[in-house]
Amino acid sequence: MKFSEFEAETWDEMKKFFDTCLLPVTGLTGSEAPHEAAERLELLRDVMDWIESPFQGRVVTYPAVQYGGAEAADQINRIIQGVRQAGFIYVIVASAVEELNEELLSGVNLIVTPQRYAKSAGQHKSQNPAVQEQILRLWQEGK
Amino acid sequence: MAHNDKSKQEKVVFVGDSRVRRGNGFVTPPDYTAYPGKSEAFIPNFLLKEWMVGVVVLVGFLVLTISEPAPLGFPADPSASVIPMPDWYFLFLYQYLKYPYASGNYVILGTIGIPTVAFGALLLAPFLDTSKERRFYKRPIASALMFLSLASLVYLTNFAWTHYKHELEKAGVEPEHIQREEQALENRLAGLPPAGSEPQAEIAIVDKDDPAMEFYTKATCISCHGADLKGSGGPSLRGIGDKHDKEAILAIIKEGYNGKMPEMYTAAMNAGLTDEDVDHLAEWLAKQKAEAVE
Amino acid sequence: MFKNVYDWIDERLDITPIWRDVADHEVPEHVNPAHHFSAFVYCFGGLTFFITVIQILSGMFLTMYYVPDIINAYKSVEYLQTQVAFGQIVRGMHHWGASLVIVMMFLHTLRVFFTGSYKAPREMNWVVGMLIFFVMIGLGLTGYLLPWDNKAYFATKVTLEIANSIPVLGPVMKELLQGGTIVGAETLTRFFAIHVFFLPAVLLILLVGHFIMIRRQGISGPL
Amino acid sequence: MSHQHEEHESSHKPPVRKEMSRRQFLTYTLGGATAFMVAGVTLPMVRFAVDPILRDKGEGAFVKVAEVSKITNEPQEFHFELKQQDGWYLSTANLVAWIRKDESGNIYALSPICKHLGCTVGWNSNSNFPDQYHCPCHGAHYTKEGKQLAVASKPLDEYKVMIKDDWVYLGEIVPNTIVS
Repeated sequence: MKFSEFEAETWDEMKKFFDTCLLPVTGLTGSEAPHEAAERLELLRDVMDWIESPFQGRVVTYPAVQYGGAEAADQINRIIQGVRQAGFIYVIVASAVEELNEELLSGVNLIVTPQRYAKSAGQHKSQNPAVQEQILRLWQEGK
Repeated sequence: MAHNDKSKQEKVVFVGDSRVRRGNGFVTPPDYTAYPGKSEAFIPNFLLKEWMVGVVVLVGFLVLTISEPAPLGFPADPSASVIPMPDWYFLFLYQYLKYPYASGNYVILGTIGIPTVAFGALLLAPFLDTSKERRFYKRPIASALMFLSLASLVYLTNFAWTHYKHELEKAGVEPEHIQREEQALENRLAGLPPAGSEPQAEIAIVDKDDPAMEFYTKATCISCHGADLKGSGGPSLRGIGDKHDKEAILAIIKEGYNGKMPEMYTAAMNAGLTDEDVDHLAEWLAKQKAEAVE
Repeated sequence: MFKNVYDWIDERLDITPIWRDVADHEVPEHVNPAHHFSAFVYCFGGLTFFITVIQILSGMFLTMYYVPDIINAYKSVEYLQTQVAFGQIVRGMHHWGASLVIVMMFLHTLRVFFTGSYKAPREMNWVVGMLIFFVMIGLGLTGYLLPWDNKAYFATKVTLEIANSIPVLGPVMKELLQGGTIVGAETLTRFFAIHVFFLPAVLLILLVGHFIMIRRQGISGPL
Repeated sequence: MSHQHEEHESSHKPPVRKEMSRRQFLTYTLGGATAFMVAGVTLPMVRFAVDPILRDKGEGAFVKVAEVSKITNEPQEFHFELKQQDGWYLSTANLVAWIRKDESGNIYALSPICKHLGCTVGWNSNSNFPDQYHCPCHGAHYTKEGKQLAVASKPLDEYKVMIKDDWVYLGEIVPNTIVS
């Protein structure tokens, strides 16, 4: 579910079900032409679709970090700490920046990027078995 | 319903309203008795004649609605360049306002002055032309004024319409509703569903992650045909395989297309693509067919 | 069968005088085309009314499919004209009816003018007639915008510009008709309301007045 | 009563062809003209108004998904695109259905949207719940017919099924009717 779909009152009881936060990182530098920026966002939207549509009842998508690639890693880490304080147990980063990997992003549970999981994309747009499997394993270990 | 005996039924008496003067039955307008002539009962005799005229007019009217469909242009778009034309019965006013003494610094005269006088006189005609005489040829002023305004109406409307037609030719533009009808005809001949039913189903890109996609971006085709080949500025390339085959696409890349698209071969070359890449790109584009994706 | 039903009602409500008074009047010779064909000009009033009835009916049926907002107006008109059976006929009736009713009304006005039938005692009927003329022109003007295609949009823009050029009242009238500062969403819904509710209401009242006067005073005598 | 009596009596006399009076003729023609004018105007409008009920429904609401021969007792996942044409609005929904043939042979299709919070359930996706639908998010699971066993409060929704010349057509999503 998107962050905008929750009201204050409903969030308290829904909190215990939604323990995973999806943080998109677009990694724009600002030097892109308008259509290139659009293309990057579209790329990221497909990646987020792999996570959002099958796990709609447990994942909350937070507003994306639009600008800043690898050099913004520590800023993204601070955001991830913030998200954990908000009560989320797992944080998944969907990033269109290949350089952002596990060393740079310390606090994140799973990083999903187009290149890493492009090969296993299911023949239907919103399906990526490898990503789903990763997330399931993440939830099973965490339990 | 039981046939109850009529006589026992209580007679219904229509209670008049005391304040309303009891009329003397039918209103016999004085005029008829004053002119005995050969008058005729309205129902059914005259009404039948009147409705014969009604039937003829209705048939003509229905034939008109069947033969000439109501025009419909393209959706309103404030940035469209369209020669504005009001409905035909406003043309005379529209044309009149173009004259020097009805616009510019005489605009008060044009918008309030003369129209108010003209329409005001028409509205108050019975109070201006108060003589008893009714035959128009015996009322020179009123009739002359009316003939004058009729003549000017016809002249102004005709002038506005011919001017509009002239402007259309000069601008080389066809009125939109005719364009839309031609397009609808073409669609019907090409067997596409009529506009307004389902908008063209989206044709998906055939094998999206083919390396040709990079050539497509590098050779800057993306800047006009859009990231998802749906076209931004340039036309959509979805289903282009149905329209042109590989050689035709190669030719288009090399020489451009009907004056709108410049040749892109040199752009591809200095973007670092080899001739083989461009060939592969053309082949990939030729595969973009509507029903190929299953 | 109808006779008995009619008698049954007539016994209870005495409706005979009502329609007798309306319909059972002698038709004098000078308006009867059967006697001299030049009297056909007296038909224009009746035809105008006949087409007005067609306009009201076709207009009512069109509102079953038409949507007066700027996103859907055009699509609804295109949908009803291409997808719905007889849609093109009904919209055609309304479109051509609009032009035809103005032609017929104009001919009717000319007939009354040139036969001097507006002379006393029928001055009021002429004034009511002219008011009907202006209401019809208003209906044409507001109705023209409703399909919200380019021709309609720009024609209305021009007309409102003309209204705007009236010195004092102009800008106020334009703003009022536009329902805002531009020709846009508010204009369309406002024109729709004027075209479908306000002007027809005024028209019907004027028509009733027009018919009552014609019944009361009868047709003007021969020239 | 007197009315029948007269009729009975007049039938003896040879029937005299009654001439139609001028007035009758005028009234009949007037009736005819009125009928034509009323019909000419209102018939197209009435047809225009009743079009929704006469429009050929076709199976716009249904979409061909799979051959009947391919359906087994074991539920299988099928992806399909349902196009809904609503007036001038066209909405295309990419949907998923688990279709299965039960013991008595009739075919039904379940929607994989978990009734708890909307995650996508999978068939046999969890070892400790064999032959059941299992939801990855909060562990809700359902029987083959979609009956909810834990966490969820309602059974899985169902698709309307139509079998036509051995193809399975799926329509709109409706609450579960198999389990109740």
